[in-house]
This record gives sequence, C-alpha cells and structure tokens, in this order.
Amino acid sequence: MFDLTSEQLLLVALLVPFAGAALIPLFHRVPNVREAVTLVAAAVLFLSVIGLLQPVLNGDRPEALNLWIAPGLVLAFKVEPLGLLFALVASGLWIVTSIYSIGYMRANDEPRQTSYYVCFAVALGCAVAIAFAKNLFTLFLFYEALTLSTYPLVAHKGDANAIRGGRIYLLMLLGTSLLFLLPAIVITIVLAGTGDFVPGGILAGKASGLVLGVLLGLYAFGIGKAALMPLHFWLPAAMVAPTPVSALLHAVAVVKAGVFSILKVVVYVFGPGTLLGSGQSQWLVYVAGATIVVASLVALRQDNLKKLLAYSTVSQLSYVILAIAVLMPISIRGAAMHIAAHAVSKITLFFAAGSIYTAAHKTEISQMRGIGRRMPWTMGAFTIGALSMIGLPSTAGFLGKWFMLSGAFQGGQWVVVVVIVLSTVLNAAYFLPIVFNAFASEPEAGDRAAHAHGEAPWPMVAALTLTAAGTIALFWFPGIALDLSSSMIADKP
Amino acid sequence: MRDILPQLPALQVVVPLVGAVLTAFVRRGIFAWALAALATFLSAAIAAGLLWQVLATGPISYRLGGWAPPWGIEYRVDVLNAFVLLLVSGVSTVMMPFARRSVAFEIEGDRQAWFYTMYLLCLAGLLGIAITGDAFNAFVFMEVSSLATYVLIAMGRDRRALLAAYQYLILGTIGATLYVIGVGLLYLVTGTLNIVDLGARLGAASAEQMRPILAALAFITVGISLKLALFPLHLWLPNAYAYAPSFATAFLAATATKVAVYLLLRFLFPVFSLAIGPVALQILHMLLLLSLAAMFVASILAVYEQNVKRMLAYSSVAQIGYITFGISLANQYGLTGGIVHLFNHAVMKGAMFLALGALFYRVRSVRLADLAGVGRQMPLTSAAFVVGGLGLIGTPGTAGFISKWYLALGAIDRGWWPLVFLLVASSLIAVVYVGRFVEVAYFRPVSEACKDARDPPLNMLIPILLLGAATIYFGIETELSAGVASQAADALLRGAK
Amino acid sequence: MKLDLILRVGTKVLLPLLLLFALYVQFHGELGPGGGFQAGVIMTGAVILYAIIFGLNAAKRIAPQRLVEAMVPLGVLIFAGTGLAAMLLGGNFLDYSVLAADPPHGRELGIILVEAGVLVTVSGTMTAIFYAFSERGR
Amino acid sequence: MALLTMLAAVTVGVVRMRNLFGVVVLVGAYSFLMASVLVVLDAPDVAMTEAAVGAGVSTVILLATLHLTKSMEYPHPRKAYLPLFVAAVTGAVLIWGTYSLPPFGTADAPIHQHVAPKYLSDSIKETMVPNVVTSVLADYRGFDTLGETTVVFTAGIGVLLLLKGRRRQRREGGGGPAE
Amino acid sequence: MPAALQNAIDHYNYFITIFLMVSGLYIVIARGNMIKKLVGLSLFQTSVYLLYISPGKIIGGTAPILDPAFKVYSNPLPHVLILTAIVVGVATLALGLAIVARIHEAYGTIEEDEIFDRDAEG
Repeated sequence: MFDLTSEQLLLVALLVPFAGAALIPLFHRVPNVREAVTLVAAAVLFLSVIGLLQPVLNGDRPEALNLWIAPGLVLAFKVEPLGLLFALVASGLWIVTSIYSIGYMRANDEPRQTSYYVCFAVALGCAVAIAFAKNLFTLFLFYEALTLSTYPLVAHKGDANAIRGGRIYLLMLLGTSLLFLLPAIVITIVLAGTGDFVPGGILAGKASGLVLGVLLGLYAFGIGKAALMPLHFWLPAAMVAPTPVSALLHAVAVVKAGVFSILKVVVYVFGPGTLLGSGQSQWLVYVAGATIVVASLVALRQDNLKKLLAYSTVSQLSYVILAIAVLMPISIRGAAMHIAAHAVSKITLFFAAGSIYTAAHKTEISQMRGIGRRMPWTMGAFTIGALSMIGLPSTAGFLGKWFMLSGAFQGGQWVVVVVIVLSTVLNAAYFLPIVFNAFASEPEAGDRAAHAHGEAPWPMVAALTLTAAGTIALFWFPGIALDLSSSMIADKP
Repeated sequence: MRDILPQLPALQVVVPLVGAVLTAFVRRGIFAWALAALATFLSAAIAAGLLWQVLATGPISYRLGGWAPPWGIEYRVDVLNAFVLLLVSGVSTVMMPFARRSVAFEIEGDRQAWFYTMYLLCLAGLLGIAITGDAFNAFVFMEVSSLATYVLIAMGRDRRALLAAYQYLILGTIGATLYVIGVGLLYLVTGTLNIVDLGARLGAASAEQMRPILAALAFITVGISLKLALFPLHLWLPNAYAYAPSFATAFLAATATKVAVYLLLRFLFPVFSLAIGPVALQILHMLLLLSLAAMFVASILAVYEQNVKRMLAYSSVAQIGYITFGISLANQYGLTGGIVHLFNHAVMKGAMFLALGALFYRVRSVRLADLAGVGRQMPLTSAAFVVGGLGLIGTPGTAGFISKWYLALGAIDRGWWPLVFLLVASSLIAVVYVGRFVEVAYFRPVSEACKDARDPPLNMLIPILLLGAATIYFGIETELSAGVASQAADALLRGAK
Repeated sequence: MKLDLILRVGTKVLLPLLLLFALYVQFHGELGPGGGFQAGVIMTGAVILYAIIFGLNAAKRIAPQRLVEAMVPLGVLIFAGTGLAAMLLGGNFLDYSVLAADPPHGRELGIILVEAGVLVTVSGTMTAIFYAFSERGR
Repeated sequence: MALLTMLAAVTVGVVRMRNLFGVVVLVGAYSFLMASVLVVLDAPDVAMTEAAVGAGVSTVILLATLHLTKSMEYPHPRKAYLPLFVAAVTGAVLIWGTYSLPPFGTADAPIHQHVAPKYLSDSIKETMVPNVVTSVLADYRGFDTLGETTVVFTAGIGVLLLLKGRRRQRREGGGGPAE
Repeated sequence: MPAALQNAIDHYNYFITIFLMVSGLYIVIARGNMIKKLVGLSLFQTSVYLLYISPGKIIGGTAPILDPAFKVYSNPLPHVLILTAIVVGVATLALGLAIVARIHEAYGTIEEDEIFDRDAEG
C-alpha cells in the first residue's frame, strides 16, 4: 500500500474509519467478523498514516478535498508534522484499544456492542480529520462531530448515572464550543480574511494586542476538550463510560484533540512570535499552572481509581497548555512530545484499571491492596505508566517535561519551573502509594474476591503490555516524535 | 399544443387549483391522493422550470387575462419567489408519498378525499401568494390558503384541534384584514395595486403623503407578522401544529409561515425602503428585538414541553425568529442568512415533523414519556429526527449551520458583535430540547407504548430519510440553497437602493 | 308543523319569481348592477325559503344534495376551464379575447361564461352550507 | 352622513347586547344600513351584494348556528383593558394615517388619476360591457374573481367536511396526536 | 380653527369607518363568546368596505355604469375589490360558525373561558 501517492494515502486515512463504521453494523449478528472489521480498519489507518511519515519529513505537505461551502467556510485537509504526530498516536492506539475492547466488552458482556464499535470508529475518524484539518472550519466541524459521536459512548450504560454523565459531557463540550469557539472562529475569519492554518500565524498585524488576548481566551476556554479549569467537570463526569472508552477519550481522541487544537491554533493561527510580542498570553500560564496543581491536589483525595486517573489527566493536559503558553519553540516542541507521551502512558493506566475491574470487579483503590500478586502483568504495566506520569527518566513522560523545563528557563518563566517541580512531587504522592500497596502489602482478611481471580482475559493483558512497552520505547527511541516536532517548528510561512 | 414555457407562471397556480377541483369530485381517498400527488409533482416541476428560466434570463412578467399591469393582474417571478415556489412545491412533493398512509390512518375514510382537496387548495393559495405581483391578489390567495389551513387543522382527531382551528381563524382573519387595510391605504395614496408600480409611485407619493404610508407599513407588517407567527403574535401556532393531523402539520410547518415571510420581504424591501429608508430602519430594529425575543423565549418554552409536537411547534417559532433576525439585519449576508434559513428550516422541520408523524403512526402517541426507547425500536426514523435536531442546533455540517454562519457574518457586517454570541447562545437551548428527546429515545428502557413499534413502511420512510439526508447535504453543498438565496438577497437590496 | 295555506301558495307563486329575478340579475349584470355572485345568493334564498316552508326534505327534492355538492367544484371548473381554453387557443390564462372571432366579443363571451361559473359555485356552496347546518340540527 | 352615524349607533348596540338573537338581528339591520350607504356612494353592485350576504346569507347561517348552540352570551369575567388598548391604538394609528388624505369626494385624489380612468374609458370598447364593475370584476381583474370563487369553494368543502355525516363522539382529551 | 373643523368634516367618513373598525376589533378580542367574536370579526371586515369605497366616491359622480348621459363616474376599482372582500368575509364567517358548531358538540359550550377550564381538567 506504500505505492500510493501521499494524497491518496491522506484520502485513505480520512475515509477508512468511516468506511469501517459503515461496515460494522452489517455484521451485527457475527461478532467475530464485526471485530475483525474494526481491527482491519485500524490497521489500514495506521499503515496509511505511517506511509505519510516519510514524505512529510521530506517537507511534502499533501492536501485533499478543497470544497467551498460559504464565504469563509472551506472544507479542506492538509498534512503537517504536528497533525501527523497526533494522527500517528491516535491510529496506533486505536489498534491496541480495539484489541483491548474485544476482551473487555466480551468479558463484561456489555449491551449494544455494535453501536459501540460504530461510534468508536466514527470518533477515530473525526480525530484523524481534526489532525489533518487545513483550516479552522474543518477543525471545528470534526471537533463537534467528535463530541457528538463520543456522547453515546459516555452514556453507553444507559442507567440514570450514565445519562447524567452524558448530559454534562454534551452540554459542557457543545456549550463551550458554541459559546466561545465558534465566535472566536467567526471573528478570526472576519479579521484575517481566512481560516487557514499557516505557519507563523494569520493574525500577525491583523488585530490589536487586546483583541489577541480576548481571542486567545475564547479559544483556550472554547476548546473545552482541553479541560482547562474551571471547565474540566465533564472529564470526571465522563468516567461512567466503559473503561476502553475512558481510555480512548482520556488518552487519545477527545482530550488530545482538545490540546492539539489549542496547540495548532497557537502555532498556525496566532503564531507564537505574534502572541509573545503582544504579551497577552501570560494569564494562560497562570491558569494552566493553577489547573495542574489544583487537579493534582484533588487527585490526591480520590479513592475511585478512574476518578483519580481523570484528575491526573486534567493536570497532565494543562502541562501541554502550560508548555504552549510559554511560547518558546523548545517548549512548544515539548507540548507536542507530551501529547504523544501522555497518550501512551495514560492509556496504559486506564487499561490496567479496566482489567482490574474485569478480573476482580474492583474500582476503589482501597480494595486493591496486594492485587499485584494476582495480576503481575497488569500492575507492572500500571507501575510503568505511573512512573511516566511522574516523569521519571527512561519513561516517555520525562521527555515532555524536559523540553518544557528548558523552554521555561529560556523564557525566564520561573513560575512554570516551580509548578512542574511541585506537580511532579504531587504525582508521585498519589501514584506511588497505589503501586506500593499493590505489591508490598497483604490484602486485608475476609477479602474473598482477592483469591478468586487471576489476570484479565489475554487480549486485555496483551494490549496493556504493548502500551507499557510503548511508554518505555518512546523514551529510548523518540526519533520520530522529535523529528516531527522539530520540523513543525522549522516550518516557515 | 403551443410552447408551454411562457405559460408556466399561470400553470404554477392553476395546476394545483384544478387538481383540487377534480379531487372534490372524487370519493375514494386513494384516487384523491393520486391526483394530489400528481398535481403537487407537476407544480414542483413547473417551479423548477421557472427558477431555471429566471436564473437564465432574469425576472419574468406574466399578464393574466392579457392585460398589461397595472390594469390587469401581473404574475412576476424573480429569483426570490422562484426560490420560494420551488421550496414550497418541492418539499410538498417529497412529503406526498408519506401522506397516503398517514392520512389514511388519521382521517376517516369518507373524509380523506376532501382532505386532499383542502391540501391542494392550501398549496395553490400559498403558491398564488408567492408568485403574484399584485397586492390585492395576494390577499385573495392568502384567504384561500388560510381557509384551507383552518379546515386542515380542524381535521385533527383531538377536540382541541377544533379550538386551535378556531383561534387561528380569528387571528388569521384579523391579520389578513389588517393587511387589506394597509394595502387600502397604499392604494389611496398611489391609486395602484401592482407591487412594482406601487414601489415606483410611493417615492413620489411619500413626498406629501408620508403618514398614510407609515400607517400602511405598520398595518401590513403587523398583519403579516400574525400570519408568520412573529414572536408576540405566535399564540395560535403551537396548538395549531400540535393538534393538526401529522401530514398537515409537516406541510404547514414547512411551507405556510415561509410564504408569509416572503410576503413581508416583498413589502419591506422593494416597496417601503424606497419610500422611507430611515423609518423602515426603525421598524427593522423593532423586528430585530422581537426576533431575539422569539429565539430565546420560544426555545425555552420548547424545553419545558412534554408533547414533542408542541415542542417542535415552539422551536418553529424560535426558528422563524432566526429568519426575521436575518431580515432585520437588512444587509447582504443577513438577508442571505434569513432567506437560506427559510429553505433550511423547511427541510429540517419537514424531516422532523414527518419523522414524528411516523412515530405517531406506530406508537400512537407523541408524548415524550411514551417515546422512551423508540430510538432502538425505530432506528431510521429516530435517526432522521435527530439529524433534523442537529440542524436546529446548528451543528457544523448540517444545513442549520450554514444559515447561522451567514446570520453571524451579517451581524458582524453591521458591527453588532454581541449578536453573534446571542445567536449561538440561543442555539444552546436547542441542544437542551433535542437532547431531551435523544436521552428518552435512546437510553430509557422501551416503554409499553412502543414495545412492538417498528420503522414505518417504505413509502413513509423514504420521504423522512430524504429530508434527513437533505439536512446534511445542504450543510455541505450550498450552491442550490445559499447560492440562490444570496442572489435573491442581492436583488432585494438593489431594489431597495 | 302547522302549515298555513296562504304561506304555501304564496311561496309557490313567489318561487318562480325569485328564480326569474336571479336569472335577470345574472344576465343583466353586464348592463346594470348584479352578477353571478348576487344571483347565486338569491337562488339560494329561494331554496332556503322553500325549505323553511315545506321542510328540508321537500327542498332536497327540488335541489338534490348530490347535485348541490357537485355544483360546488363545478363552478370553479367552469371558470378555470374558460381560462385554460383561452390558454389552449394561444392566449394567456383568462385572456378571453381569443375565444371569439374579434376580441371584444370574445371578452363578452368569456365574461358570461365566468359569471356562470361564479353562479354555479356560489349557489351550490350556499345551499350546501345551509343543508349541512340544518341537518346537523336534527 | 346621517346613515353613517346610524351605522355607528347600531354598532354600539351590537357591542352591548348580550342576547345573541338580538345581535344577529342588529347585524342584519347593520347590513341594510351599510347597503344604503353604499348606494349613496355610487356602489350599487356592492350594496346589492352586501344586502344579499349581510342581511341574507350571514343571518341565516348565524341563526342556524344559534339553533345548534346556545343563544345567550355569558357576562364575561375577563378584564377588557388590554383589548381596549389594542383597539384604541389601532384606531389612533388609522386616524393619524388617514387624516392627511384628500377630503371626501374630491375628484383629483390619486386613486382617480392612475388606474381607474382606463377602465372607464375603455370598458365598452374592449369588452362591450357598460357596467364597468362587471368588466373589471370578470375581466381586467378576472383572476381575483377566480380566487374569490375558489374561496367560496374552499369554504363550502370545508363546512361539508366539518358538519356533514354522522356526529363523532370525541373522547375527552381527544384521541389524537395530543395523547 | 375653521380649517381644522373643515378638515374634520372632510374626513368624517374615515372617522366612522375607523369607529366601526375599532369596535369590531374590540368585540373580537374582548368577548369570550365564540359567536359574538365572529360577529365582531365580520363587523371589523365590513368597516374595511367603507375604507375602500368612500374615497372612491366623487361628489357629483354616478355609479360606474357607462351611459352617454353622464360624464363623471365614481371609481369602480374599489367596488370590485370590496365585492371580493365581502365574499371572502362571508366564506370565513360560514367556516368559523361551522367550527363553532363542532366545538359546541365537543365541549358543550361556546364560551372560551369554560372551554379552557374543561381542557385543563380533561
């Protein structure tokens, strides 16, 4: 499939997930074929994205579909390094997540599995489309589509609790995007006369400093998927979803789409230089910093594992935003790196949580004493993920933080340094006890379930082992990510 | 048979009219339906021909009885009303297959034939309003369509349908009479009834006869606003839509108010802005405020509605608010937005009301509680309904987004930035009431009422799906909707200068 | 009901006169005041009078319900038909001038035809409405 | 003018009277007055129609309906301020609007200048019909009359749809979409 | 001010017209009895006849029935329009009354307020 031109590859990458979504319902009755379709779609997508890698690194910028809809509205796609990185992560993890889902959905025989896989495929398709969006409208279009396609996944269980979660999810994400993001886009297009993503930004000289500040605010809060406080509630609320969904939402598709969009807007709409010159972005540093610390503190006090992971996600996302807000080239590279790094490590953690739930039906941390003995693989992977969250060297998490720190020093942002150090301590404070208890301490007496179970079904274990390995690999062989992020910075208008 | 092309304007109205007359002789519902379907389809074809002709060669003037305007009655077709004609007849054509079963289900056998007579008369009336170039002739056909509408509404099974019909009859007649008074005043100062001629002579007349013209403006605006259910004058609409037979509701929601809006445009732009630019602007500001009120108040009322049909009715009032919002901006983008929303809203609401009709056909109820779990029982129907809902919200990729985009651009062109936020804020309320349906239909356990509900037979399903698909299609490909609309807006504004 | 002879006879005498007057109004409409609509109403008046005196069923014997209901659309058909005929003869819709050799006569003819159409529909409708209401009463 | 004033008086009666039979009778009288006014205003055709319709048809239908329903209007509890206000505003706007119109009966008003003269001058030549009202009605604006006939047709079928055939007992609350 | 008075007299026709109009409208909105409302409605419509026709009168003119004997005719156009209007009016009245009759069967009353109450219960 590598003999296709990069334009064709792009089209394949854009269409495959939706084609998969269209095919899956046909095999409603035969689960095996249904899941096979999912896997094949995922594989094809991944390969086609890989295929785009080389051309893009050679400076090729393939485009597809340039459809005029209305003044200022053009539906168009264009591959650039940052988007490719995001697509790479998303498509790669889709394969793993599908494998995992198969185990999870069957083991817990969840209802309405077909619609589950359909929504999943659609969501992935939207994520890829966001990654390759050429202009603001295309980005917005699929940003909303992503929200809508993941809403059924969140409310999947269908009990009152799930419906409530879904309601919050929908209202928060749609609300922010309609109230802030859409106006921001309208204003941008009216001011700049275009919505295209251009290296160096399109607003340079088009808007006064104040307007830039306001716009930045509208974008930062309008892109609610980035879960910047105080607009983060939807994320914990969405924890009612089945774990693979949480894994996809909170590691790959949704939240990453959020920070990715912010990063893309800052780099290709504002232009870091313009923004830095206007000096209107400092407040974002503080908000992001505050989010990191507060979220970590909240995480400290969680007993429900998924809730804890959710809050850790909130803080990790704000790392990315923080890195963006510093506006140093190096820190922006850090942001890009961290998107990838956090993806693999956090998905590992969710997988672990999911397999614990599947095997032992435990959701509370306090119940998990000594579980490491029965589920060595799972907890091993969990440990790696946790270390990566803390940002220890030899795990992916380190890279991102390293770039951020050096960016912070360059920019003389001492606040950032302090925040990063502080949060690292906090991360350690809420992750390490879990790991320690899981392995070191005995399960309390009378916990019969503790002996009843072993590891989770093999597809799940395989999946989380894979991602754990990925977490480490990304540290030792960061080549691709580094190259992409550097060529993103290198791009000149 | 000579070349038919120059006769199209007359046929546009005469075909459904004669169709109606013929159905009045028929006794069996099925034949009447066939006649109605045929007539509707023909008029749609004619409308398409007219639009094509207009786009190719510019406005057409047709002299009824061969008398030159202003002495005879003139049919005048330009881009704007060709667009409206196509909208009305086109949507009706799509709906016709649906009508057969729905009507057979909701109307007693011995009344079906005449029901179609009323439908065709209503259609003929609406087309007559849209195509005529004569102010008084517009009134006559307004009455034809209105009387037919009252009957259509009164045919609803619920006794409250009678009440709704009565109230609409009272308010509608007041509206029509106010309109006649306005036209009368204009006639007294100009001596003509032909709209174009009127516009031309008002300029001179306004010099010494300003006050009658202003009074006329007030009367005509209020009169038509009653017909198009502009916010404080919308009281007749919710009950009328809620208790009318499903097909009637879908048809009226998609067409009737739209034609009224068209008439308002006709008078506001070519006629009045000529005579009285500044004062007209004041009226436009008034209109803007009312539109905003409609957008918010009506949407909120929709949220608290338990009867889905009423919910949609209120949302219609809100959506009409968007249309008048665009009109009140009175600039290229704004008008385009308003006119294109005429079209888009007709498509979206058409889809939703038809879907609702299908739900009623299977579930025998449109109360939210009874529709629990219907999303799994009738997947395609519900899907179409949801797509329409997304359109109402204005999600990108649906027709609704296009309208709102133009409206936003229009507001910015005027320099009224805050309006953009109000625009999106109001659509958030739509998220709530559409969301309520989604939650109930998809995530609640299946209710007793729709235990064994299934998607309706194809001839009902296909129209629903067509309109649903159109909601998406016109969100991506806008040449036919926004393209034509912007031409129409351009023409209106040039007429106004 | 108690039937008063004078009334009955009077009506019998009056009825033809009324109808005659109706026709006069109909066709005199071009010279003096009057026309299809007025004539139609007068005709209906005749029927109503008859019904009041001799009862509804008697009235239905002279003006059968089916006929009356057929007249309702028939008139419109005549009117529109005239228009379409003009169209077929190459004129615009309702352009009567083509109906006869020279325009004025054609127009005169056209006017007579459409007035007839109006008469039919109006008298038919009014009578039908009267029937409908009075039947509902029983 | 006297007639006009009497019209006004009758109207007051209609507003005040509570017995609907009385109202109907008054409306009949009103129509006759209106008809005579119209005659004075040189509109015999209209007068004739108004007499036939207002005093004839409407009265009959009204009585028929009263026969089907109640004939006494209840003293209505509702407050009449809002309606009064609306009506007053309407009137005010109209007075304000019409006050500057040309006075009654002047021949040089715009309506006598523009369209009408052609009818008066050409009617005979073009249609051989001396009654201009008829020629305009049936020919110059014949399409309006077609519309008018259609309206009658619509009303006819409508009434038949509503009243013809057996009475259907409606369930309380109704068996329709409202459920 | 004789001028103003003169003007007032010149517009007497309008004043009466408007008075009829207003009282008709008032009945429609204020009254709760459905038949009374319809009567008001037809008054409201009838008043429009005067609005159209009275300005059409030319003092010293005659009815527009052409005859060599006369020179000045009143304006025929308003007459035509009003003929149409009358027909429309009676058609509406008939339909309205038919609906009222049915309402009476369904509710047993034609007083709006009572009907609202019964729907509130039912």
